[in-house]
Amino acid sequence: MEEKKQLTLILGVIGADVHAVGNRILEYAFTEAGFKVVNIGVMASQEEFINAAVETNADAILVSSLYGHGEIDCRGLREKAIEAGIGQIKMYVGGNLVVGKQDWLEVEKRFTNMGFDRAYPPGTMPQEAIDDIVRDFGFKERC
Amino acid sequence: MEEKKQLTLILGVIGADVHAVGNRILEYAFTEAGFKVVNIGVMASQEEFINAAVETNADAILVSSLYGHGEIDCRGLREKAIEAGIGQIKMYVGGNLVVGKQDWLEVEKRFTNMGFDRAYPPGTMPQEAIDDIVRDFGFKERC
Amino acid sequence: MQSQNRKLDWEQFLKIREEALKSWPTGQEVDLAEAIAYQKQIPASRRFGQRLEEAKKEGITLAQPRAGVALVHEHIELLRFLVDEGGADLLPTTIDSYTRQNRYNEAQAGIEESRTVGRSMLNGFPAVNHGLTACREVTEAMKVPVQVRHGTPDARLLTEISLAGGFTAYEGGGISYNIPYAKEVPLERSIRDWQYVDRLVGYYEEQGVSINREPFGPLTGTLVPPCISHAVAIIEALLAAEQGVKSLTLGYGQCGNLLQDVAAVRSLEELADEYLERFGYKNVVITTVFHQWMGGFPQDESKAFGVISWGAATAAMAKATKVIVKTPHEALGIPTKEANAAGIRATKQLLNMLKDQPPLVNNEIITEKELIKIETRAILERLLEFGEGDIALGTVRGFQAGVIDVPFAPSRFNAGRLLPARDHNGAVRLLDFGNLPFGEDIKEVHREKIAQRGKLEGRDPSFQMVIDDIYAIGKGMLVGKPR
Amino acid sequence: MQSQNRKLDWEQFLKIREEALKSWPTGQEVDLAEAIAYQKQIPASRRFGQRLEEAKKEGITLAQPRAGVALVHEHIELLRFLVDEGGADLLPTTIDSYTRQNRYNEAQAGIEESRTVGRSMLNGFPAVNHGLTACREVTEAMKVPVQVRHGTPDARLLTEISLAGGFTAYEGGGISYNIPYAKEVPLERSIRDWQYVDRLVGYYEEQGVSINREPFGPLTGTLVPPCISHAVAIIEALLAAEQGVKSLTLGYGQCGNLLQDVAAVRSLEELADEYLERFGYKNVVITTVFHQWMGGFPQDESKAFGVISWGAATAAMAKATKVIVKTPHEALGIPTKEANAAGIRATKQLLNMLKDQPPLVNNEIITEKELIKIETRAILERLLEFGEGDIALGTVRGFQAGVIDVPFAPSRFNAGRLLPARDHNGAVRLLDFGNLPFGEDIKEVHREKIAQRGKLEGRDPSFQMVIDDIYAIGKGMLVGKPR
Ligand code: B12
Ligand code: B12
Repeated sequence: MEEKKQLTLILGVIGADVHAVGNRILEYAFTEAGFKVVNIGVMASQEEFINAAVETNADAILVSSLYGHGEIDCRGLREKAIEAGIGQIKMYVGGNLVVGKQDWLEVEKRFTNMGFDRAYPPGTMPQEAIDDIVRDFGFKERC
Repeated sequence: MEEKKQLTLILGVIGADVHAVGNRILEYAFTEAGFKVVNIGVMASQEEFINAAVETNADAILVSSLYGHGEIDCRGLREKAIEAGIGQIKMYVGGNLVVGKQDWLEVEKRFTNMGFDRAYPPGTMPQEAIDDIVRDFGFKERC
Repeated sequence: MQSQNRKLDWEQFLKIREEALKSWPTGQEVDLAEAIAYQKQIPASRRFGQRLEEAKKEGITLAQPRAGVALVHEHIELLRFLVDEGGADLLPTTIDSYTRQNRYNEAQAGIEESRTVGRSMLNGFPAVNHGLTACREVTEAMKVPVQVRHGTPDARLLTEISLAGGFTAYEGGGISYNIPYAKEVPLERSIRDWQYVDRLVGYYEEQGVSINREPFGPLTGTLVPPCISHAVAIIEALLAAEQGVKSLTLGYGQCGNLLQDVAAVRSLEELADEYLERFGYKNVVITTVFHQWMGGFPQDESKAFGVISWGAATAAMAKATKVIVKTPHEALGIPTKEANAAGIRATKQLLNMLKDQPPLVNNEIITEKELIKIETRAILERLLEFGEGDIALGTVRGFQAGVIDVPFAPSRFNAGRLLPARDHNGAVRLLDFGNLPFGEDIKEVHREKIAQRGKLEGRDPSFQMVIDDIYAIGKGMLVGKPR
Repeated sequence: MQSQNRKLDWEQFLKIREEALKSWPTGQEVDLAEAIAYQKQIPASRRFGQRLEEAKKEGITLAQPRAGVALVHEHIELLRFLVDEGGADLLPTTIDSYTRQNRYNEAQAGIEESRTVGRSMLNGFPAVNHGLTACREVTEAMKVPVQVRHGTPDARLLTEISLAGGFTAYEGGGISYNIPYAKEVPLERSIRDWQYVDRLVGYYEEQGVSINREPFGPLTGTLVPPCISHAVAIIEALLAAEQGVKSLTLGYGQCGNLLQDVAAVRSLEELADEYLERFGYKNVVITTVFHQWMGGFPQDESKAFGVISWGAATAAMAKATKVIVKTPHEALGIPTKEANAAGIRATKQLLNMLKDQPPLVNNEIITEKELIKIETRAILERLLEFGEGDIALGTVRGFQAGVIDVPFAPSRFNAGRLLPARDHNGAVRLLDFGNLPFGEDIKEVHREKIAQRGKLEGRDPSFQMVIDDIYAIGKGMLVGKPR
């Protein structure tokens, strides 16, 4: 990414969720991949995500939800972004997004309908999202 | 059974089947329950079953098949009994009757259609068959 | 206010109580005298501590699942299923994450949405919102003892409702339900709030009602070295005993190396006896709980059954008093009741096949036990120094200084400087000791073992090794191999 | 003709061969020189013995399923699936029961009926009927080594076709594929027919093509004490070595008690080395195979996963070279390919999690190993006496006299006087010794241990205890409890 603009990503775990391990690995992996990572950590509210994005003029928000309340916690995030004037920001979400083992295509639809650009099923490896982001921002090859 | 006629049962494992453990337990359990047991052992042919029944004037034939070829091996046994003039003899069959895990009701139907009076699914305990036989021969209580 | 390991004054307790019960309307339903009278008529067969003590005497291991859903009748149906179809010996009621954070409004929304959509939108049972009568409905419907399991830094109201609601065991502690479960809660506060919980349990105990208490052993569940979780367990045991708790179950989360795990369970019980004795707490019955692997699971259900079975086998070989059971859905989401029962059945098959076999002993286990004891004592003694003899104070100061430190914990009040990694045999060791008060001899043991692994793998130990270890079991290994 | 452990004369071999190849038309397809040339171009990655030797050096345990269906393409698909979806390290081709009894006409009917109804009506792959080209199609389609597994007293034709068909390993033996698998076949005959098999393998070996040979360890799979299966394994090792076999894998079926099972695997290898050395057989490579529990399984799949995992864990702790994997369908019927792959995945999860852990050692294992060795030697020495120094002759005479005796075997040529039962720890002991040539000291060990169990259960040891033990694992226990 040296020669292109370095992308700024907001990373955090939403709601009352304290699962910290994946968050720590994501921070490490995205940083290693050359992104600027602003990690707001676990138990982050929607407001914290939006504020961090506005303050750092971020390119994308990466939401994690592991504990099952993702559906309740994520609803309205896109609307908040619009209110804050960053309605066009890319939003990605991943983890164990819903309660229980559910059909992934259904779950994915629920989250894209909520305004997420991409949703990732349980156990997604960081590399996959890194490749997608690079592609979504129009870079031809990995940085 | 002391006061009633002691029933004679032919016991054996049909075909090229060598599973001997269940056969040994069945012999023990039916003998303990008061039946006269004629055990022709493993690898018994249809002819051996019929001959033993004719020779001992038996009341019932109990066929085991564990190894999966039961469907092929048991076909025609009722017909052989009819030919031998013991067409009315009760016939029971049990074990792992078919290849693989199949729907039991279907399998049961296949074997009753072949002329068996009762068929038993994998893992049947001897007591269950003992109770059935006692009932089938019109005894009120267990011997 | 400075932390202190001192029995809460009763008047002060009552003052706090008044305030705590006000935090949600259902708090008003609790009448302590009535609650104790109610608990007294619960038959022995439903008393958690009693069942554990019997198991300890018999030398067997009991199986307990985790489970909780949003609505009362569904929850009862779930628990019944786990006994009838799973053969669970002990039952849980797992509390949802909003309740754990005292966000009762959100829990209420979750209950209502669950009613509307017809599936549980909460990851547990919101006991506070449902209130005392519903809790009694749950516990009375069961023929085996039921425990509340959660992860709540401030559990005062939940405890009041749970105990009045007929639960006979209660999980948690001021450290173990804070550091892994919260971000912004100061230790002074959670320790104080849990002293309240323990004081309440102690009060029940004084009135002749024994409630079992269980500090949460596995902490973050991810490569936690035994000495860390043991230190926390023993601190919480001392804090609980001071408030009058008499029935204590100390826990440990499986690391995966058999010898280390067996040594950990054995040393935990011995260390607890040692410290309780030293501080003069008498008649406290210690039992142990072994948690099947608490870190990332394989998504494939057959592989998950393998991990579950290995946990069950280790628990049995260590002769832990109970084992907490995972399910084949672990990596994906809250299990269906069928998946939950399946995990219990696999576990019980192992427990039953191993219960007649003698506990495992050999020299490596003895050596490992000694190592764990030395490490744990080093931490505890330094904390006692820091606290000028008071373990509560020492704990607060010790966490500040990183003298005790939990890997991967979300809490701001945890130093977070440790880096654990597996050695060549798969035992969890330390790659970075942070500020742990270990002597050079102990550090050398860790370094040497991790170096041996590094040599085998042809790489220098680094954070990448830690990451590989975090993923390892989920990817079907124990020691994370370089990619 | 009297049995004799002497290398078959080549002329005589060729005479028998001519006759054997005539017993079914496909026999005519086999040209020995062509077959050896064909085997020579098989790459190392598909040579069974080589893979085993590597595993032994690495100290890891490989996983191998059982599998076979009636039709060629379905069989290939099945085996591929077990590698791709199960992660099998080694493959089998399990032969159907008609072929095992040389009933090729019935096998043919089974093939045809399978084509008609669209599901396998045979419990295995009828290799003889399909013939050489089909076998090559199967082995060439795989990227891992494939072994023929069966249970055939007279396997001469099957062996010719299998080896020419590209299989690089072959299970069975004159005792282990007779006594548990037949009723009326005299031992003299099956030993002679297996000397033919071993001679053929020895000939391939002389021509530079190494074929792995594996006596069938578990025998009847039901409470077989280690000394019995060890004695058979070592006899068959000696018989095979005499004919020129150089790659031998000796087997043992899990009994369920960890210490006994680990001791059994270790003592088996040591005893084999001891006897091969004593009789002057050089350069024979011994590896071991551990069979997951071979007796009655629980019907419930979760419980079956528990049993499978315990077998995998024991194999890994014993460091057996390979483990034969059961499936969650075991109690019900031949598994689907999905169920078969599931069993392998659970197994591999355990093998991988345990492969870095050191082999289990402790005093009880050493004591148990010594006991097994004394017992096995007692049997073997008496057989050598009976045979005037010739183990083949001694075996025939010894079986007649019940000096060696396999529990629950269907064969008329087996005395069938042993009664095995578990002791209080779940290890398999003897309740009735039949004519086993054990000293009083050894007998006392067994009696004392079973008596201890009797006391715990408040009953006298009897056949009912044996029955309870036969059902036990299927009903979720190890030691059968009184009802
Ligand atoms: C360790 C663990 C814990 C620890 C967490 C310690 C800590 N503070 O971190 C403890 C024991 C404290 C814990 C507590 C709870 N847990 Co928990 N926990 C786990 C477990 C076993 C592993 C999680 C983990 O660390 N994995 C390893 C990391 C590396 O993987 P990861 O977290 O999945 O993250 C990776 C990917 O998902 C992806 N990813 C994640 N986010 C995003 C976002 C984007 C944009 C992208 C691209 C990728 C991505 O990349 C990450 C790195 O590879 C999982 C089950 C599992 N996975 O096996 C359950 C699990 C997540 N927990 C669960 C639950 C319910 C809870 C509890 C409510 C307790 C309970 N009811 O049992 C509490 C919740 C507390 C709270 N308020 O949050 C459930 C969630 C259920 C659901 N969604 O339906 C799970 C799935 C277990 C289960 N099947 O029931 N837990
Ligand atoms: C031990 C065993 C063996 C031993 C047998 C030793 C011996 N000579 O006895 C060995 C290792 C030699 C063996 C060989 C084979 N076996 Co086997 N074996 C088993 C196993 C594991 C246990 C059987 C047993 O002893 N059970 C304990 C006794 C007490 O129970 P039981 O036999 O089921 O009998 C009871 C009941 O079924 C009932 N019952 C039986 N008959 C009858 C009849 C009546 C009228 C009634 C009322 C009740 C009744 O009462 C009995 C007493 O309680 C079973 C699987 C299982 N059950 O877990 C497979 C199994 C029976 N074997 C099987 C197969 C296929 C074979 C082989 C072909 C090898 C292979 N392909 O893997 C060969 C066949 C050889 C031959 N020609 O017969 C399959 C059959 C598959 C199917 N039907 O689809 C099974 C089910 C395993 C599987 N899932 O693949 N086997």
